[in-house]
Amino acid sequence: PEFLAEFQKRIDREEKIEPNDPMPSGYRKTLVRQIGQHAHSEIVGMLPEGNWITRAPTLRRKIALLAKVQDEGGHGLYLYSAAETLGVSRKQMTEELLSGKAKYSSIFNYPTPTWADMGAIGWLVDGAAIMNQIPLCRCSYGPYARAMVRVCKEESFHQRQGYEIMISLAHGSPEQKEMAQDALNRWWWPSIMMFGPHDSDSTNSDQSMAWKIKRFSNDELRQKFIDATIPQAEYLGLTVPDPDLKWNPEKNDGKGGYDFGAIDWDEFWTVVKGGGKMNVDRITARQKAWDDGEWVRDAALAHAKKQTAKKASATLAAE
Amino acid sequence: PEFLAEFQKRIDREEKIEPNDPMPSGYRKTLVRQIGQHAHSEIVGMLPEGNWITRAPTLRRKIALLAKVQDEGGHGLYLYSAAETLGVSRKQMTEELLSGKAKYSSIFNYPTPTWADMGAIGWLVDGAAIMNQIPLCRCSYGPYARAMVRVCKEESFHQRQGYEIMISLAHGSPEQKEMAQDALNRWWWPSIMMFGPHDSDSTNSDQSMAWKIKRFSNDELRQKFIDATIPQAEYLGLTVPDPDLKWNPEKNDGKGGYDFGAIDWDEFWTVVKGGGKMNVDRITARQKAWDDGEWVRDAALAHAKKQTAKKASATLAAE
Amino acid sequence: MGNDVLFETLLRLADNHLILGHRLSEWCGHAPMLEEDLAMPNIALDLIGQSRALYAYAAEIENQGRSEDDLAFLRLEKDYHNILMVERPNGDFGHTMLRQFLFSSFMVLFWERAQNSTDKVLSGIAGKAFKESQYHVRHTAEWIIRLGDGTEESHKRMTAATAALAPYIGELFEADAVDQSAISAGIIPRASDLRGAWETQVRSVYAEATLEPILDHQAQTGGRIGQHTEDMGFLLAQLQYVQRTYPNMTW
Amino acid sequence: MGNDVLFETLLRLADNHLILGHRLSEWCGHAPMLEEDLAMPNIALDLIGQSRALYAYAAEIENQGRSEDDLAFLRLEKDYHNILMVERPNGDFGHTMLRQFLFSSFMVLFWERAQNSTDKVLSGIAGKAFKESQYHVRHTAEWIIRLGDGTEESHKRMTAATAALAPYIGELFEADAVDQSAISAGIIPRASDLRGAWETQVRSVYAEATLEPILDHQAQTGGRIGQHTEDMGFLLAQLQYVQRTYPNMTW
Repeated sequence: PEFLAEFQKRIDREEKIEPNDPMPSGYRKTLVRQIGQHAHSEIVGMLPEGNWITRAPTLRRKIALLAKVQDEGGHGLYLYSAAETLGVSRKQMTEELLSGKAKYSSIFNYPTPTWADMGAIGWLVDGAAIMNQIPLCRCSYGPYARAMVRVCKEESFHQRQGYEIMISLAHGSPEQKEMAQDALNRWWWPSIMMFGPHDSDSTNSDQSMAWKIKRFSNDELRQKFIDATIPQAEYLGLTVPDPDLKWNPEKNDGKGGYDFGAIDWDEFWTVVKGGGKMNVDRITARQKAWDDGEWVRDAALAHAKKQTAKKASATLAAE
Repeated sequence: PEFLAEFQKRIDREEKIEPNDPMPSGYRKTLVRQIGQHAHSEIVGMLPEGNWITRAPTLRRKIALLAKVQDEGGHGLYLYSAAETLGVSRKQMTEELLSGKAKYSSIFNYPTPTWADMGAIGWLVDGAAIMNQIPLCRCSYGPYARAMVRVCKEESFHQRQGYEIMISLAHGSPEQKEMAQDALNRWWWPSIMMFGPHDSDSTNSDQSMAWKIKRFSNDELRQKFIDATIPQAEYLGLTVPDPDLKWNPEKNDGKGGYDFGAIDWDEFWTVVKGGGKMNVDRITARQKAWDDGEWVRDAALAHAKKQTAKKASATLAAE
Repeated sequence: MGNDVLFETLLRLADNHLILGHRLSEWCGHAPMLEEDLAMPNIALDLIGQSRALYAYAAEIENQGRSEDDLAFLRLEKDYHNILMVERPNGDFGHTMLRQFLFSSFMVLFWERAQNSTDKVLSGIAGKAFKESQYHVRHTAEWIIRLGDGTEESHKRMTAATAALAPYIGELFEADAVDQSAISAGIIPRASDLRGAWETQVRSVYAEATLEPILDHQAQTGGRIGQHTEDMGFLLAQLQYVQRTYPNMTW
Repeated sequence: MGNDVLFETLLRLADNHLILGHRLSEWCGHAPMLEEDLAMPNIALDLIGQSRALYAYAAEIENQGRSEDDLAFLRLEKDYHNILMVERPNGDFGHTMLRQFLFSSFMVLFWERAQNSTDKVLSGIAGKAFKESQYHVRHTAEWIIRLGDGTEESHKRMTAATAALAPYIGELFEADAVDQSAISAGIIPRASDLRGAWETQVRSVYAEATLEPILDHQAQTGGRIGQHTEDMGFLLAQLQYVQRTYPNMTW
C-alpha cells in the first residue's frame, strides 16, 4: 500500500516508468494486455489491406499500399518490443493471439470487398486509431509512450493517404463515387465503435486513467473523432450513414459538436465474440503463416547454434 | 515358337484377343505400355484445358469445356480398366506416371496461355488423336479396341467443338482473330509431331503392325491429318505456320496431298525428355492431387473394411 | 408482386448455383481419385446448367437487353447475391463434400416444393433440378459417412469441416423482404419451413458418419445483399477475366 | 537504333521488376516471422519502384499517349515480356528467397554496368537500383545460407528449390536481336558477360549453404517474346482486376 502510494506519486509527477522500475503487478498486467492487444491489432490489421496489394489499381497506389501495410508490421514490431520489456516474449504473445486468448481490434474482422475500403480504412480506421493513440504518446510507461510517438507519426501519414484515396473516388466517376459511399456506409459505425463501450459501461477505465495509461474516456475520444470527421465527409460529398447526426451548438462546453445516433452494441459484441465476417479467416491466415513458417524459424535457430558452436571451437583452438 | 505362330494366325484371322487368352509376353508388354501411356495422356491432358474452366468466357463454353475435361477423365478410366485386364493395377500405373517411368503424350507439356488454346486443342490435338485412335478401334486386343470405340465417338465430338471455338474467334474481332492465329502458330507443329518419329526412325513399329496393335505407320497418319486439316485452316482464314506447305497433285497415289516442311525433331525430343514448358508443372500437379488425396483413399478403404466386418458379424449373429 | 421480385429471386438462385459450380469446377483434374474427377464435374455441370437456365429466364424477365452471360459475367461483386457458403474456398476434399451435402440437402427440399411454383418456368427448372439434387445428396452423403467413419485422420478433418461450415448454415434458411414477397406470391417455398426436414436428413447422415452435428451456430449473412467474404473478389477476377479483358465480343 | 529497341528494352526490364515485385508482395502479412513481413515488402517496394521508373520512361519514349499505368496494367498476357523465373509461383519461403537471390545476384551486376549506359535516364535508374540490389543480394544470401545449412528439413527444401529454379536461370543470360541492338548501342550490358561473376557469387553462397549448385540446366525460355507459363494468366487476372473492371478512370 505504501509502495502503491509512492508509485502513484511518481505517476502524478508525470515521471515515466521504465522497465526495471518497480511497478504494481496490476499496472504491469494491464500494460501487457493492452500493448499485446495493440501489437496484435497491427499484425492482424495487415490482412484486410494486404487483401488489395495484388489488385491495387495503379503503380503509385500499389506502392503506397504496400508501404503502408509494411508500416503496420513495423508498428507491430515496436509494440511487441515494448511488451517484451515487461517480461513477455513475442512467441508467447503470438500463441495467445492464435489460441484466441488475446484479443485484437475488432475492426479488422470486417472484410475489404472493394478498393474504396483502402481509402475508408485509412481515413476512418486510422483516423480513429490516431485519436486513441495520440494520448498514448504521453502514457506513463516509457517504452510504450516512445513506441507510440513513432507509430502516431506514421499513422497520420496513412490517414492522409487514405483520405486522398477517398477524394479521388468521391470526385471520380459515378461508379467510383458509389464505391466510396458504400465503403463509408460499411466502415462508419465500426469506426465509431473502435473507441469501445460507453464510459458508463467501460470496466477498468478508472484505474487506467489514474495510472495515466489512458488519458481520455472512450466517449470523449469518440466525440472528438466524430467532430473532426464530419466536415471531412462533407468535403467528399458523401453521406454519413446516421440519420440522427446533427450539429449541436451546446456541445463541448458551448464550442459545439455533433449529436449522433444510437450505437448498435449488439453488433459490436457479436464481432468481438468471434461472429464478424472475417474473424475465423483472420486467425486462420495468421495460424497458417505461423505453421508454414515453423521450418524457417527452426532452421534459423539451428543455423545460429551451429555458428555459435563454430565460433566457440575456433576460439578454443586459438587459445 | 509354335505358340507364337498360332497366335499370329489368330491375329491374321482378325480374331480379338481377350484377357484370359494366352498371349506372348511381348504382346502383353507392348499393350500395357501403350494403353497405360494412353490412359496417362488422358489424365494429364485434363490439366491444360482444366486451366481455363474457371475463366471460360460464357456459360455455354464453360459447360462444354467442363464436360470435355470430364470426358477425358472418363477415357482415362476406360483405358486404365483395359490395362487392368492385362494384370497391372491403376495404382501401379499411377506411380509409374508420377515417377516418370511411364510416359504420356508430349503435347500436354505445352501451356495454354489463351482461350483460343481451347479451340486449337480441340481442333488440332483431338484431331490428331482421332487419326491415331480410329485404327485402334480395330486393335487386336478386345478390351482396348472396345474402349477405343467409346473414346473415338466422344473425341470427334470434342474435335467439332474445338473447331467451332476456332470459327467464333476467327470470324470475331481483330483481337480474337489474332488470338486464334497465335494459337494455331503454337499448336500446329506440336500436333504434327503427335504422330511420332518418321517411319524410318520409329522403333517397335513393325512388330506392332504385325500384331495389329497398330495399323498405319506414323507418316501415313500424319499425311492424312495434314491433308484433312489444311482445308479447315483455310476455311478459318488462318495461316498454317509452314512456309513449305504446298499442294502436290502427285501425292497419295495421284489423289493429291500436301507437301510440308521439315519437322524440328530437336524440339520434339527436348519436350519428350522433360524440357517442355510445362513438364514439371504437369507432374507436380498430378503428384499434389495424389498426395492430397491419400487421406481420402485411406479413409474410403478403412470405411469399406469396417462395413465388411460389420456385415460379417451381423451374418454370424444371425446364424 | 412486381417483376423485380421475380428477377431478384431468380438471380439469387442463379448466383448460388454458378458460384458453387465454379468452386467445384476448381477440383477438375485434381481430385483424390479418378472417379471423383468425374463425379465432381458432374455435379458442377448440373449446378452451372441450373444457373444458366435461371440466368436466361432472369434476363428475359428483366427485359433490358442483358443476356445470360451479361448477368453471369458482367456484374460488380456487390451485385452477386449468392449466400456465403457457396463462395467459401474449397478446403480439402472433405470440406468440399460437406459444403455440397449441406447445400444440396437444402436444395433437394427446395426444388421438390418449387415444382409447384406459381411461376411455370421456374417449376420446370425445379423438376429437372430436383432429380439432379437427389443424386448430389446421395453422392455427398456417402462421402460424409465414409470420411466421418473412416480413419482417425479423416474423422478429424471432417470434424474440422463441420465446424468451419457451421456459420454458413443459417443463411440458407433466411428470408428478407424480397424472399417474403416471392414466398407470398407462391414463387418459391418458405425456406424456414424446410428446416425440420433438412435437419432430420443431415442429422441422420452425421450420425452414421459418427460426426457431432453443429447446426445452430450463429449465422454469417449478407450474401443476399452482396456483402461477401474476401474470397469472392478473387473468384470473380478469374470468372470475369476474359469478358473484362475483351469487352463486347462473341465467344 | 530506333526508339522501338529502347522501348522494348525498358519494357522487359520493367516487366521483370513488376512481376517479381508482385509475387513478393503476395507474402505481405504471411511471412514466417515479423522481420520478414518487413523485409519482403521492402524488396518488393524497391522492385515495383524500379518498374515504375522504367514504365514511366518507356511511356515517354513510346510517345503514344500511354501512361506508366497503361503499360503496367493494360496489356495482354503475350505483351508482358518478363523472363519466366519472375512469374513462377512463390512456393515456400526458401523457394522465394532463392528465386530472389538468383535474380538479384544477376541484377546487381547488370545495374552496376548499366550505370554507364549511353542512355542517361537509364543510367540514373541504374544508380539507385544498383544500391538497392546490393541489399537484396545480401539479405537473400543470408537466408540461403541459413536455410541450406540449417535443419535437415530446411536443407531438403532448399535442395528442392535449387532444382525447381534451375531451368529458369538460362533465360537471364539470353540475348535476342532486340537485346543485341540495345547492347551494341551501349544501352545495356551484355548479359552473357556477367555470367562468370554471377556464377562465382552464386557458387560461393551455395557452398556456404552446403547446397549442390545446378546452374547449367537446360533453359526454359520464351518470356522475352511473351510466351509464359500457365501461372501468368492468374497473376494478371489479379493485377489487372480493377483496371479491367472499371476502365478509363482515375484512381
